[in-house]
Amino acid sequence: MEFAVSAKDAKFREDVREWLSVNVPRDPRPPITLAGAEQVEFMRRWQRKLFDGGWAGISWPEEYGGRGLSLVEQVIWYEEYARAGAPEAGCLFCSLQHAAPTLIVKGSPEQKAYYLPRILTGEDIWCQGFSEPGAGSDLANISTRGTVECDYIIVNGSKIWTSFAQVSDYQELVIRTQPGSKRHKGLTWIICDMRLPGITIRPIKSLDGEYHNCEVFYDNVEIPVVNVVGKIDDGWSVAMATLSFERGTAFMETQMRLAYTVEKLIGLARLLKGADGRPIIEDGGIASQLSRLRARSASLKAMTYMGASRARNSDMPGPEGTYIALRCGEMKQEVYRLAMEILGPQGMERPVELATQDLVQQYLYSYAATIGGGTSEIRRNIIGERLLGLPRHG
Amino acid sequence: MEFAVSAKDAKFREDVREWLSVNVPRDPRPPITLAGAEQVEFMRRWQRKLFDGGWAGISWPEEYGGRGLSLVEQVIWYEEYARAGAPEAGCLFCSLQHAAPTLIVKGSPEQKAYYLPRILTGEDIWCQGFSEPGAGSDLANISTRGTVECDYIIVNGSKIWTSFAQVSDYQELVIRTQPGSKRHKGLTWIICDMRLPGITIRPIKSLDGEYHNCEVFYDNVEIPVVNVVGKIDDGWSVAMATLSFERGTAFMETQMRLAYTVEKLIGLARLLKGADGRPIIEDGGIASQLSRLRARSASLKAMTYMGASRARNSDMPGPEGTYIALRCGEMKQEVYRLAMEILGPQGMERPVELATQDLVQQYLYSYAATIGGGTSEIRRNIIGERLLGLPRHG
Amino acid sequence: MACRDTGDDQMIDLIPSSEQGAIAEGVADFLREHFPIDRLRHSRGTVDDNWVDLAQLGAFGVSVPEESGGIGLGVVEDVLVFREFGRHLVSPAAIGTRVAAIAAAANGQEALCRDLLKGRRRAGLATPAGSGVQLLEVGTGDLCVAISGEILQVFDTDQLADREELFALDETLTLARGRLGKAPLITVTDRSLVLSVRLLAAAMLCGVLDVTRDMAVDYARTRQQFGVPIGVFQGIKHPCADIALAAEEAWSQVAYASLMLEAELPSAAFDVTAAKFVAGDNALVSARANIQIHGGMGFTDEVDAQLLLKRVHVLHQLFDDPRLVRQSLLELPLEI
Amino acid sequence: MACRDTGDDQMIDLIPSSEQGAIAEGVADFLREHFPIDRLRHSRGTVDDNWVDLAQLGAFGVSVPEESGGIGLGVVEDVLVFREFGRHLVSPAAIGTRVAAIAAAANGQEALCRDLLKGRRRAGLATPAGSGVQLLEVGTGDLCVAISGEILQVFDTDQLADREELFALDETLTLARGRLGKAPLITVTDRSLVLSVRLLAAAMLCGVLDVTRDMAVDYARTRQQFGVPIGVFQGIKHPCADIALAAEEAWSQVAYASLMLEAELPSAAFDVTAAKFVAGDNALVSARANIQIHGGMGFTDEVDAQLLLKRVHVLHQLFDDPRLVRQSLLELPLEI
Repeated sequence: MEFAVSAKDAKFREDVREWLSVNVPRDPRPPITLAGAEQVEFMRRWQRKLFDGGWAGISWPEEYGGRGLSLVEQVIWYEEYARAGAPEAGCLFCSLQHAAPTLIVKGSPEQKAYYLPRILTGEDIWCQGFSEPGAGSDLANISTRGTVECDYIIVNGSKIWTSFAQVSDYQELVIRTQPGSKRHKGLTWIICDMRLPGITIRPIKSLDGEYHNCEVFYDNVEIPVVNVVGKIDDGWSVAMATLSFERGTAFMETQMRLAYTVEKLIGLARLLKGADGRPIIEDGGIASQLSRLRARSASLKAMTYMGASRARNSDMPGPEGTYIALRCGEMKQEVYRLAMEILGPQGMERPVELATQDLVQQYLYSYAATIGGGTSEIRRNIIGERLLGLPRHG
Repeated sequence: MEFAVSAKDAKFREDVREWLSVNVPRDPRPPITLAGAEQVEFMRRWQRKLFDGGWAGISWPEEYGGRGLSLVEQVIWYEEYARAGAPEAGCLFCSLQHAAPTLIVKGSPEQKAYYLPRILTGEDIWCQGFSEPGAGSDLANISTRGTVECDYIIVNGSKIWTSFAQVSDYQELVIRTQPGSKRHKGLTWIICDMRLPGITIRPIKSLDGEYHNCEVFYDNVEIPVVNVVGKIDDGWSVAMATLSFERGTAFMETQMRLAYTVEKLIGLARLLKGADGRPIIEDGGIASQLSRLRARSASLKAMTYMGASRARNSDMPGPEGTYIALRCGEMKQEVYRLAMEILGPQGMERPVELATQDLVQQYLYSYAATIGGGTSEIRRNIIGERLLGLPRHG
Repeated sequence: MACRDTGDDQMIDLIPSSEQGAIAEGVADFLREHFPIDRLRHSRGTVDDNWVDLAQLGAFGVSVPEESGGIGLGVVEDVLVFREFGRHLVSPAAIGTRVAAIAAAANGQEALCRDLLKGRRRAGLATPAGSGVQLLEVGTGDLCVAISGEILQVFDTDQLADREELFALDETLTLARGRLGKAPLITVTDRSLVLSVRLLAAAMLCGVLDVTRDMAVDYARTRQQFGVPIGVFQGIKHPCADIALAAEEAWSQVAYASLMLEAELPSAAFDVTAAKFVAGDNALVSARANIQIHGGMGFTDEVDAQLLLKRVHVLHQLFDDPRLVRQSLLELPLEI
Repeated sequence: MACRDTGDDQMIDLIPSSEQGAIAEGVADFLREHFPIDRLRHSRGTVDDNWVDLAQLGAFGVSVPEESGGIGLGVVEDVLVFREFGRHLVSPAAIGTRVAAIAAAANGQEALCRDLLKGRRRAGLATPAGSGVQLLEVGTGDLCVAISGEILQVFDTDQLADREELFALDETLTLARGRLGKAPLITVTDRSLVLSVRLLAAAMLCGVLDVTRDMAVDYARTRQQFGVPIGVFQGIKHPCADIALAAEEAWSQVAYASLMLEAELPSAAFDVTAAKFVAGDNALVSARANIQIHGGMGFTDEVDAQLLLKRVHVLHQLFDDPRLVRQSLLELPLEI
């Protein structure tokens, strides 16, 4: 256990704060609509600005154009990022937080050379292609199949809950390439160009009015074999690399934003008055929940440090990342539920039909936090079975 | 839906209140110790006083010496009973709330004539004999066996979690009389005299320092066949009658006591000051929990009325009683957890080593409320499977 | 009558009599046919087409005196009907219309009363928010009901000022901000009437809870995962049980409170407040659990779980911030 | 040292170094042999037999300067040792003894310091309660530590008045009421020292949490019902997962706060307070869940689940009412 104080620390925070204060877009990030063009344009512009400012890929190794920041610096970055009200990753989340880390670990030199720079500049948008109807978030039940024919893999089947498919250039697609294989064997992880013939995309409207998810259908889609990441039939280990990464520091932005939202809610509760004319913060029921969430934000950050400290001593982040994913999802809901209590009657209103900066919209979106990327129930199963060694359901 | 106001109503409450104010023992009910003699003596004396005052068996039909009070009158009785701080049923609970109702519905005329009066006057103490090691609260797994030989049933096996066995005269014993029978078939419900040779009782110390439960071992215990209630091999239906009853109005005393405890806690929170010098009630976190529990006490009472209203239109209370059992158990814990929060540092102290009137002791005892008589998990399974028709675990 | 003085016998019966059951069932039949919940899937603050037919059925006049065109029963029967409204997500304007009709009758405005009962006019609701009010389901030409303490007021459209249209959390309802004028059409001081408004919101919440339970259980029974229905798993089964318990508890308290209110017992204020609190809290927790039980589907607008959630928020906030309702629970007198 | 200024590199590492691990492991080995939890099964406020041996191991002097007979490390290493104490339900007098030794050394009372470090004297704890204090583990001849704001005071037995023996919720500890005198043996004003006392209570809570998790998981894996281990059921599996998460979260925050405290950062007060709150809350919720997981056995005193619950209550209340700790969390400055 060690805390190495750096003289650069305060200076770094100052630099970040200054750059963000000048560059963060004044307009909020547009919602993700049926077509999604506004958000894409907005996020591409912002990512380009980050890139030009030297703030793209802060956690990536420098050899791939990243900044290679230390964990402490990353925390500072996300703290300042949240404080500045900078845009959430949105349609760039998958490319930056899933696809790039996977390619860095498992991609071929050619794949890295082609895709990584395009991700870094925001040119390409990626989506995930793991979940299937009926399989839930359990990769072992994947049935979308790929047949190798010469230099192509012919894909047939469908995926569901694919976020941002309607605006994506590429997809991290996991398919079953060994016919009749069971569970985790015989899967292949492949880069799928979303403009290929045979792909149909059906965006699904979410309860918050945005179109976060899509169904994607594959009808004899021909993907070149060179697009396979890792080896054919070895997709499970590639996917695991992504998921492990996802469960680690990928939650950092969400965490810092939550911590900052709690501070904002404290401010809001001091400012707003209830129908009884008293500031909401004087309602001890509200105040005690704010206290609790303030402490829980701190400990969530500490859990991230703990996970990263463990990772430093091993090649891949352990499954303890599931702790962070579970807590993060449930806390997000707690925070926005409390926001609704503070807002009271104002929570019945939305200023415009869709606005990502609106607390009510964020409240509604928070319902995804315990469902998407593995429900809380699945996460508790993983902790119980893989970490604690409890028996699986027969 | 109907509320028939009675002119007798207020008068009845007045009578009850007056009688209780004169007759309720000033001393608290003694704890149940290893030998248990103090509580037995105390409760026998109190039950005798109730009997002499005409307040024994208030819900029993008059033909068995009861008062046959209406549901509203029972509620008034238990409200006043709780307010007066009258003793909880303790070692008389089983005889009054389980054994007597079962005998009234399923007993032979001889059994009724012999046992009911002795229960009413507090002369006899009864305990239950349903649970077994390994079988939990699932009657279907009972393996204690009874072999019919002439006029006797020879019993071998053991029971666990038997409350007050160390002081009981009789036991409601359920045994498997059809060798090799499965689940609910081939069980027999029999009255077991606890002084019979071959019975060994091991009291178990509970976490609150009392000896609430015992293990009971049967080594060739010879019980006369005339003690069978209902028919041989038909014990399941007899036991169900008891359990249904248990889940209905039998929780009324607990409920009213909880409602009264909430009012007491409100008073305590107004009176006590924290280390910051402010009355505890000014802590809005505490106040909001008290509000919540005040409303929940009311709705628990309403649920009892609902259950009783349904029962009026059918022969036996429905399994909806499980709702009341579940809510009652969990609410009891919430109430005493809140008591501990209000007490703060004072909750670390106990005035004497064991005192049933002590909030700390009651807090510790409340851990039994979600375990004994079926855990909350089992109760949720029953609701899910029997009431909602969800599939059983395969 | 649901409340009578028998002189020598006393009872509380929370099961509807056959007459009461028939009234509720009549409304339920009509709603099943004309108000299926999925009519709201892509609706945006539009008035239900069949409002007039529902009115003509007598559904808003259950407790309006017969001489004013109502059925002349009490709040107990109203509660049964409004639970059915809740089950079909009928507009909360049903509450405003019912109470405005009663107020109009009490005030001698018989023509207005009949217009409301016949569905020719509708009354929306005003809830205090910030320095003004939120106007829920107050469309052009609609009346608007506001309550404050024991006073209930009915405003006509031209008595509202500074109106500004809003987007509603529940987008199937219309919402605006505005200010109430100084000269309401009707002012009534009637503690019981004010309490009945809260109780009917609670009754509608009970209806939503019933649908929530049925939807959750149905999904748990049919949706397969890992080769079995998900209802096998306690992680799904137990939340279903909790929702069922929440529904039983809320309805028991609402039914009980309706009897206390009808009998005008001193504890009625507490019982009605507790009913609103318990029904709102239980409905909210259950609506959330239902979304979680539905997994990914629950997050879409393709199943009705989200409609239930949003409606619960609105009914829970109706007239009073639940935060302040909770506080008042500690102060109200309670006989035990 | 756990905290250094590297000038150009910065990091936070929450995993013990091999040196730190060795210190904790040395204590743990001793405790496993001499302080099995079941020694407390039927104990009634008796001092541990092996207190002197534990002291001679150096366990109370980890952060006492070497020149005063300690090991000369910091609160980071203390936290690791006190987590081990928690795992074995070592008396909270360990906290008093450690802090009294530090205060004695700072005050130049070297003889007293050595007596404490060698186990010849012990220091119990005073928590404000009503108009006086609760004396926890303050036996005959023991010292007593009290804190107020940034002031820490050590009292000798004869400086305590109005002593009255009590029965403790945790009957394995001694408890009395009393009043503190006006003339303490030692008075130190030291914000960090006061914070360290709270942090060590939190570290002990983490130790109890670890045992709670292991006990729950072990029972879930081995206890059979309906023909399978109960850990198959999500009604058991999920609470086990929650306990494991609670333990991970609490320890992460305690470890992090220890680094902030050692570095004397401005946010240390918040981080330590949050650590105490999170560890106490998580330990309490988990101790309760563990009893429920154990079913009927959990309610008996034949398994150790009840010992964990009672000890958690005591550590959670130590020095501060958690209710007020929670309130203070809203006021403390926090850099984000």
